[in-house]
Amino acid sequence: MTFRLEAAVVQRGFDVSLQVGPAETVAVMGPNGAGKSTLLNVIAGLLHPDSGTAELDGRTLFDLAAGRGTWTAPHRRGTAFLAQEPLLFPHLNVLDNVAFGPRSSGASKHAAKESALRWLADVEATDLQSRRPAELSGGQAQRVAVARALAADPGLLLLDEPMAALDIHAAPLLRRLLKRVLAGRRAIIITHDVLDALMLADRVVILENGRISEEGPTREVLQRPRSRFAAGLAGLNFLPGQITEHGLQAGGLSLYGQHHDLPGPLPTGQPGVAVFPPSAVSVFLSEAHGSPRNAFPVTITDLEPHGDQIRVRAGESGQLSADITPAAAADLVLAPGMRVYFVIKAGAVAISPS
Amino acid sequence: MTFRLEAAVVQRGFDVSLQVGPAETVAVMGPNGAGKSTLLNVIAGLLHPDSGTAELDGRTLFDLAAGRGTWTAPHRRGTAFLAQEPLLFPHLNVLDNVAFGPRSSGASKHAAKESALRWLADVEATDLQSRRPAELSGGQAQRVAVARALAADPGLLLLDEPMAALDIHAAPLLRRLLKRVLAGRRAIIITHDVLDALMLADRVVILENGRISEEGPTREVLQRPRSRFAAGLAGLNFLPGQITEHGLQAGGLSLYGQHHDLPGPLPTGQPGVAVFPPSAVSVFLSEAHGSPRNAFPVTITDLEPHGDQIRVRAGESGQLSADITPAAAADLVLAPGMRVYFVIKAGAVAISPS
Amino acid sequence: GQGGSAGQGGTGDGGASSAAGTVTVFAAASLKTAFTDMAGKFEAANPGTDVTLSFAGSSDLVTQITQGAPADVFASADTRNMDKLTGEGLVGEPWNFATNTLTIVVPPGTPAGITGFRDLARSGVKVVACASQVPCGAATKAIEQETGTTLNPVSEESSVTDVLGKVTSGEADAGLVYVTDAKSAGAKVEEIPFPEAAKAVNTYPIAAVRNARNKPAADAFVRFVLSTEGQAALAAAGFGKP
Amino acid sequence: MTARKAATYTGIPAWIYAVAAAGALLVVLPMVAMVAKVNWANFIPLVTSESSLTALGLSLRTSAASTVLCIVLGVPLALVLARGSFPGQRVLRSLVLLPLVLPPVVGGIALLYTFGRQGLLGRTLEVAGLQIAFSTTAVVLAQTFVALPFLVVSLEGALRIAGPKYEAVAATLGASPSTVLRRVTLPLVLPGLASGAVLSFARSLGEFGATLTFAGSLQGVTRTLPLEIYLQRETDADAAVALSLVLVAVAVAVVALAYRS
Amino acid sequence: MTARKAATYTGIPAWIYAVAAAGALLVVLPMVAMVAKVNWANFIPLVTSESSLTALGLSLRTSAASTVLCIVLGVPLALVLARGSFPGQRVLRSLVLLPLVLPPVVGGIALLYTFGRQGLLGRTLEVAGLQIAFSTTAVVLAQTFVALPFLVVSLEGALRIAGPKYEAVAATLGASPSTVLRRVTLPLVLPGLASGAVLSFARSLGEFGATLTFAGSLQGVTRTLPLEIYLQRETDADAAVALSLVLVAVAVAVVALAYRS
Ligand SMILES: [Mg+2]
Ligand SMILES: [Mg+2]
Ligand SMILES: [Mg+2]
Repeated sequence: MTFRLEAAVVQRGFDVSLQVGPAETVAVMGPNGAGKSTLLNVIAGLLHPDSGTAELDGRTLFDLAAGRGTWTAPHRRGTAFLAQEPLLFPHLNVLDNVAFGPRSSGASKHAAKESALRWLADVEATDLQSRRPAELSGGQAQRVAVARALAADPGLLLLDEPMAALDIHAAPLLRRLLKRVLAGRRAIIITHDVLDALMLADRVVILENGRISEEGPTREVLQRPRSRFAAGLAGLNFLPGQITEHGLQAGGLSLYGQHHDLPGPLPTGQPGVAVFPPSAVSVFLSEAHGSPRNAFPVTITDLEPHGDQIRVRAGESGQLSADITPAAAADLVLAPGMRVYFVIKAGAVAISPS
Repeated sequence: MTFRLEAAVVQRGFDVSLQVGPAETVAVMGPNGAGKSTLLNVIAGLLHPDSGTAELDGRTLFDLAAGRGTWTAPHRRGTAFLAQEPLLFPHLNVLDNVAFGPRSSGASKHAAKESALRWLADVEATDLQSRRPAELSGGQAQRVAVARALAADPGLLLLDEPMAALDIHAAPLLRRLLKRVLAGRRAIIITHDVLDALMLADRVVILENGRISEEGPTREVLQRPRSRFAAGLAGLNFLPGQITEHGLQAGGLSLYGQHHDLPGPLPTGQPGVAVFPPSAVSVFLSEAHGSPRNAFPVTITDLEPHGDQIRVRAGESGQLSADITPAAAADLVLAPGMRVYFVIKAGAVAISPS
Repeated sequence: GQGGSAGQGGTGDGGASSAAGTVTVFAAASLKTAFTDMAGKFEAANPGTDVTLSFAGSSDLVTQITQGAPADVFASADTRNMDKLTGEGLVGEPWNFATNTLTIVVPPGTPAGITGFRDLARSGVKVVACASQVPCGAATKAIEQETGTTLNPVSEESSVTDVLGKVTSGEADAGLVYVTDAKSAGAKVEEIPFPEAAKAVNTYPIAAVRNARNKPAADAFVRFVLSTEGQAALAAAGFGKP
Repeated sequence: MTARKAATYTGIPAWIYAVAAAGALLVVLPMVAMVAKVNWANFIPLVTSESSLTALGLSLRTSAASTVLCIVLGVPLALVLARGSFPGQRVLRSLVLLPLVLPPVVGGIALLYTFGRQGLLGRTLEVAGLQIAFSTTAVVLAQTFVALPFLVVSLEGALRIAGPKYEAVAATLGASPSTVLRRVTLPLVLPGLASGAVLSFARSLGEFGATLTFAGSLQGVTRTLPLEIYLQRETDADAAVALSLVLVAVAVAVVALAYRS
Repeated sequence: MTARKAATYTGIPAWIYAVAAAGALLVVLPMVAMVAKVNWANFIPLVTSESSLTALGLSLRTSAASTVLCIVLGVPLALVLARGSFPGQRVLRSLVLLPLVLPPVVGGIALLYTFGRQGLLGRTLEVAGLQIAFSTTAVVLAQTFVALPFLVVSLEGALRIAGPKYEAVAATLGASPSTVLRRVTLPLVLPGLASGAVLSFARSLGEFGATLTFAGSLQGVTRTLPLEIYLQRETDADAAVALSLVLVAVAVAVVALAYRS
C-alpha cells in the first residue's frame, strides 16, 4: 500500500523517481522551473509523460514501458489537486462545490450533501455552506477548496503552493488547518516556505533541473544542508571547500568553525562545506580586531530588503550575505560597490563533510 | 518654484494636502487601499478629484474651487509616470520608446532620437536600443522605462512601486539607478520597502485611510515611530502606555526600557510609547530567570515565515512579535494557541513620549 | 390601360434617329437574353450609343424608379407594374411589345410522367409554381380557374427563376414557367406545352421614363424594341407577338 | 495605477466622438427612415393578417429549432476548436466561418446540391425515406447553416477566456469528461453560450436567401417572415414595411438581450 | 498548475468529437457538393467572360472602398464603445449590431428610405447635387451598412483586451489624445483591426440583398459578383455555380487570412 512513481518528460528534462508512504507527507521544494508543477501534473494525469510507471495502492496510474501503454484517466486516479488559486466552481455554492467529488463518484444527491456537510464542519466552514465562491475571502475560499479536495476521498492529495496566494492574515490559519488535515494522510505539497516544510511535511525532496538533488527528513535537510539550494532555503551562507584542523579552506578564505555534530574532529584535507546564518555576520567599515575570529574584506554587490532586515550581499556573485537592521545600513551609508569587512564568530560556523 | 497639492475624492474618502520642493523626493507609504495610487493618479490627471487645487512650478494643474474649474490635461502636466509594470509600448523598439516623450512634445525625429540615446546611455542601456520590449528581462524593461520617463523631462516624476514586480536580482540594480536619478530631481515614490524609503527619499509621508497620518525625514520616522503603522514599517513592536521611572506601563504590562535620546529621564505619568525589534524578543517555554529584565507570558496567535526567520505573533490581536530561526521554532514545537514567555532585554526597549 | 400596341409603334426602322450617348434600360429579369441581344444590335445600328441594362423583378424596378433610379427606359413583365409608374406620371406612354405564356417544365426524362396541365394536380407530383402575388402566379391561377383544376404546389415562389431553379436541380417534378424561361434553360429541362396556356397571356409593356437623362436615345430604344429587328430578337427568345 | 483607477482616463480625442456619431447615424438613420414610412393607420391590420401571422409563427418556430440545432452542433465544434489540438484545426475554423461571408443564395445552392433529391446525399436520404426539400426541415437546415458560425464564434471566445483550469480540477475530483462538460464547462460559459444562441436565433429569424433557394416558399410550411416580406413587396409596399418593422423590433430586442450583460 | 502545463489536459469527451464532425459536415458537405457540380470544361471561359470579370472587378473595388469606410467609421465607434462611458452606450451597441441580424433586403429598403430620392435625406442630398441610390456609391454604402458590425465587434474586443494602461502612460509622457490614438492605441490593436477589416471585406464581397434593393443591378456600376451570380442563374446555372466557387475561394482565402494568427 504505497505510492510509487517513475516518470520522464523528455522535452522538459524531467526525470523523477519518488515513493510516498501511506500516511506520509512529502514537501517538494526547488527553484522556479525545476519541474515541481510538472511532477504534480504527471501524477494527477493532467500531463502525459514520455515514459515511466506509477501505481497508487496497487492500482496502476500509468505504465508506459515499451510495448505496454496503460493510462488511467485523471478522474479515475483518486489524486485530488489543490492549487494556488482555490478554483471553486463559481456557479456552484460552497456546499455543492464540496459535494462535487462525491457526486462525481456516483453518490446520491443526499449522500453527497451529507458528506460535504461533514467535511465543511471539519474545516470549520459550515456557516459558509450557502455562499457563492465570489462572496468568500481568499482564505475562506481556500479552506473550502481543502474540504472539496478531501471530500473526493483521494488516495493521494496533491497541493501546489496552497498558501502562495493568501495574504499575511489568511496563510497562518490555513497552515494550521493543513497541519491537522495532512497528519494522517498521504500528500505531496509544493512549497517555497521553509516553515511549511517544517510544519506540514515528514520529508522534503529538493527538485533541481527536473531531478531530485537532495532528500531526507525535513529538519535534517534544513539544519545540515549539503547543497547550495537547501542552504539557501534554510537562509544560510554556504561555502564549499576543504576541511582544515580549525575549520574550512574555501578558495583563498580560511574560516574558523566548529566541526558539526560528530564524535571527534573531522578528517582534514577532505571536501566539506561551511554553513552559517546571515544574522551571524556583522558588517564593519574597517578591520577592527575583536573577539570574533573570522573577518575578511568583501565588496558589496547588492542591498535588498529581507523581512524587516537589510540583506547585504557580497562576494563575487553575491554568495555571501549578512543581515543587518535598516538603521544600521543607513548609518553606515552602505552602497553596492563599497569595500567592507564581514565579521563572523567562529562559533556560528558549522563545518560538515560534503 | 514648488509643487503644491490639495485634493479630495469624496467617494474614496481621500483628502490630502502635500508640497514637494524642487529637488526633493518624497516616499509615500501606507497600507493597501490607503489612497497612495489615488494620490499619483490625481497628480497625473488620470483621475478627476472632486475638489482642490494643484500647481507645479507656477503652472496650475487643476483648480476646482467653487466657481472656477481649471483642468490641465494629463499630457500637458509634465508629470511622468513610472508604474510597477514597465508598460513599454510593445510595438516600438527601445529607442523609439524612449524617444516617445520628446516626439510627443514636438521634437523633430532626429532631435528626439538624440535625446533618447543620451538617456539610454544615462541608464546604461545603450546596447538595448534596437530591441523590442518582449526581448527584455523585467529589470532591463524597467530600466528603459526609467529612461523613457526621464526623457519626457517631467517637472515631477511619479513612481508607483517601481520595483515591486522585479525579481530579487533585478531590484537592487534598479534601486541603485533610481538613487542616482532621483538625487537632483523632484519625485514622489510609492513603496512598501523601508529600504527604498531610506535610500531614495528625503522625506516619508504615511498615508492611512486617505489622509496623511505621519510625515517627516525618513530616518527619523523609522527610528522613532509615533504611529503603529510606522512602527510596523520599521518592523518594530509598538506598545502605547504611560511613562514610568524605569520604562512604560502598557495596560497590565510593566516594561523596563531606556528613555530615548533625551537629556535626562522622561517625565513619568505622561503618555508614551515603547518600541523594540522582534529580533530582540526571545521565546521560552517556561519562566526562566536570567539577565533580561522583561519576561511575560503570552499566547501564540500565529506563526509565519518572515524572511528566513519565523515570526511568532502573540498577544490579543497579534500585536507582539518575536523573530526566531525555523530550527528553533521546530525545536520548541511552537504552534498557535500555545502559552509561552516573551523575554526582552531592557536595553532593547526604547521609550519615547507620544 | 395600355396606350398602344406593337402595330402603332412598329415603324420597321430602329435606327433612324439622332440618338447618341448612354441609355439605361431597366428590364424585367425574364427579358435578359432578348434584351442583351437587342442592346448589341441597337448599339450597332446607332453608333455612339451605349446601352446599360439593369435586370430585376418588375416590382423591384418600379420601386427603384420611384426612388429616383437613373432609368431611361422601363420594360415590365406585366401591365400592373407599368400602371404604377404611369399612375405616378413617372413614365411616358407605354407600348406593349411582347407576350409570354406559361408552359410546363420537367426534369429531362419526365420521371413523373407529366403530359398535360391536369397531370400536375395528381397527388404525389411535386409542382412548383409562382405565388399569386406575382404575374406568373396570377396567370397560373387564371388557368386553374379556367380548367377547374386545383394545384397543390409544394412551393409558391416569388419569381419564375426560383421555379425554374427547383426544376433544373431535379427537386421538383414539374414547374410552371414562361415559355421563354423554358427556352433559355435549354437541355436542362423538358418543355411540355399545354393548350390551356393560351387562356392567360402575359403582356409586356415598355415606356420611356419621363425624366430620362437621354430622352432621344430612350425613345429610339423603345422604337427599336417595337421594330421588326427587335421583334425578331424577342421571337428568338421565345416571346409571342403582343 | 491599478486598472480600476486608470479607467477614469479614457483618452479619446474629441473628434473621435464626432466620427463615431456619423458611423452610428449610418445605422440609425435607415431605421428612423423606415419607421417614418410606416402607414400607422393600417399597421395593425397589416401585421395581423393571416399570412403575416402564419409567417411570423413559422419564423419563430423554425428559428427556435435551428437555434437548438446550432447549440447541439455548435457547442461540440466550439469545444473542439477552443480546447482540442489536432491537424487541420485552423482550416476547420476557416470553414466553419464560411457561411458568415458567403452570399446566402450561394449557400442555398450549395445546400440544394447536398440535400436535394439529386444532391450528394439525396439518394441516401431518399432511400432512408427522408425528403428534405420543400419541407420545414429544409428551412431549419438553411437557418442552421447561416447561423452556426455566430454560435461557434461567441462560444469559442468564451471558452478561451474561461480557460481549462476548472475542468482540470474537476477531473482530479473524479468527474468524467462528460460530467465535467455538463457540470463545469457549460455552466461556466453559460453567458457566452446564451449570447451566441441569441445571435443565432436572430440570424435565423432574418435568413432569406438560402431559405428561398433551398426550401422554397409555401405559406405555413416554408414561407418565413422575410420571405413573406419579399412577396408582400410585389403587391403592397406598406405591408412589407410594416412587417419589416416587426422583424426589426424582434431583432433589436434579441440583440439587446444578447448584450445585456 | 500553470496554464501552459494544464493545457495538455483537454477533457473533451470522445462523443463530442463525433458531434463536432457532424457539425463540420453540415458546412463542409455543401462546399464539396458545389465543387462536384462545377462543369470544369467550361469553368475558365465562364469565369473569365467579360460580364464576370467586370462584376468581379466591381466587387473587389467596392469591397475595398467599403472596408476603408468601415475602418473610418468603425474605429471611432469601437473606441467609444470600448473606452467611453456615456448614457445609451448599451443601446448604441445594440443598434450597431443590428445589420448583423437584419435581413439584407430589409436593410436595403431602409437605406432606400434614407438616401433615395423620396427618402429622409433624399431632398437634402438632391439639393446638394448628390444622387446616391443606384450609383456605385450606393453599393459601397450598402456593403458598409452590413459589414460595419464585423469591424466594430472585432475591434471592440481587441480594445477591451488591450486595456487603457498604455494610453494612460502615453498621456503622462506628453502625448495628446490624437497622438495616443495614432502612435499607441491603433498599433496595439492592429491584429484585431486587421482581422476585423478582413471580415468586413469578406462580408462586403458577399453582400447581395441590400445592394440589389438599394443600388440596383447595372453592369459595371452596381452589379457586383453576387448580383451577377443571381442574374446568371436566370439563364445558366453552371455559370452561377462557377462564379459562386470564385466567391467561395476568395471568401475562404480572406477568412483564413483573418484567423491566420
Ligand atoms: Mg501526512
Ligand atoms: Mg509551481
Ligand atoms: Mg530627489
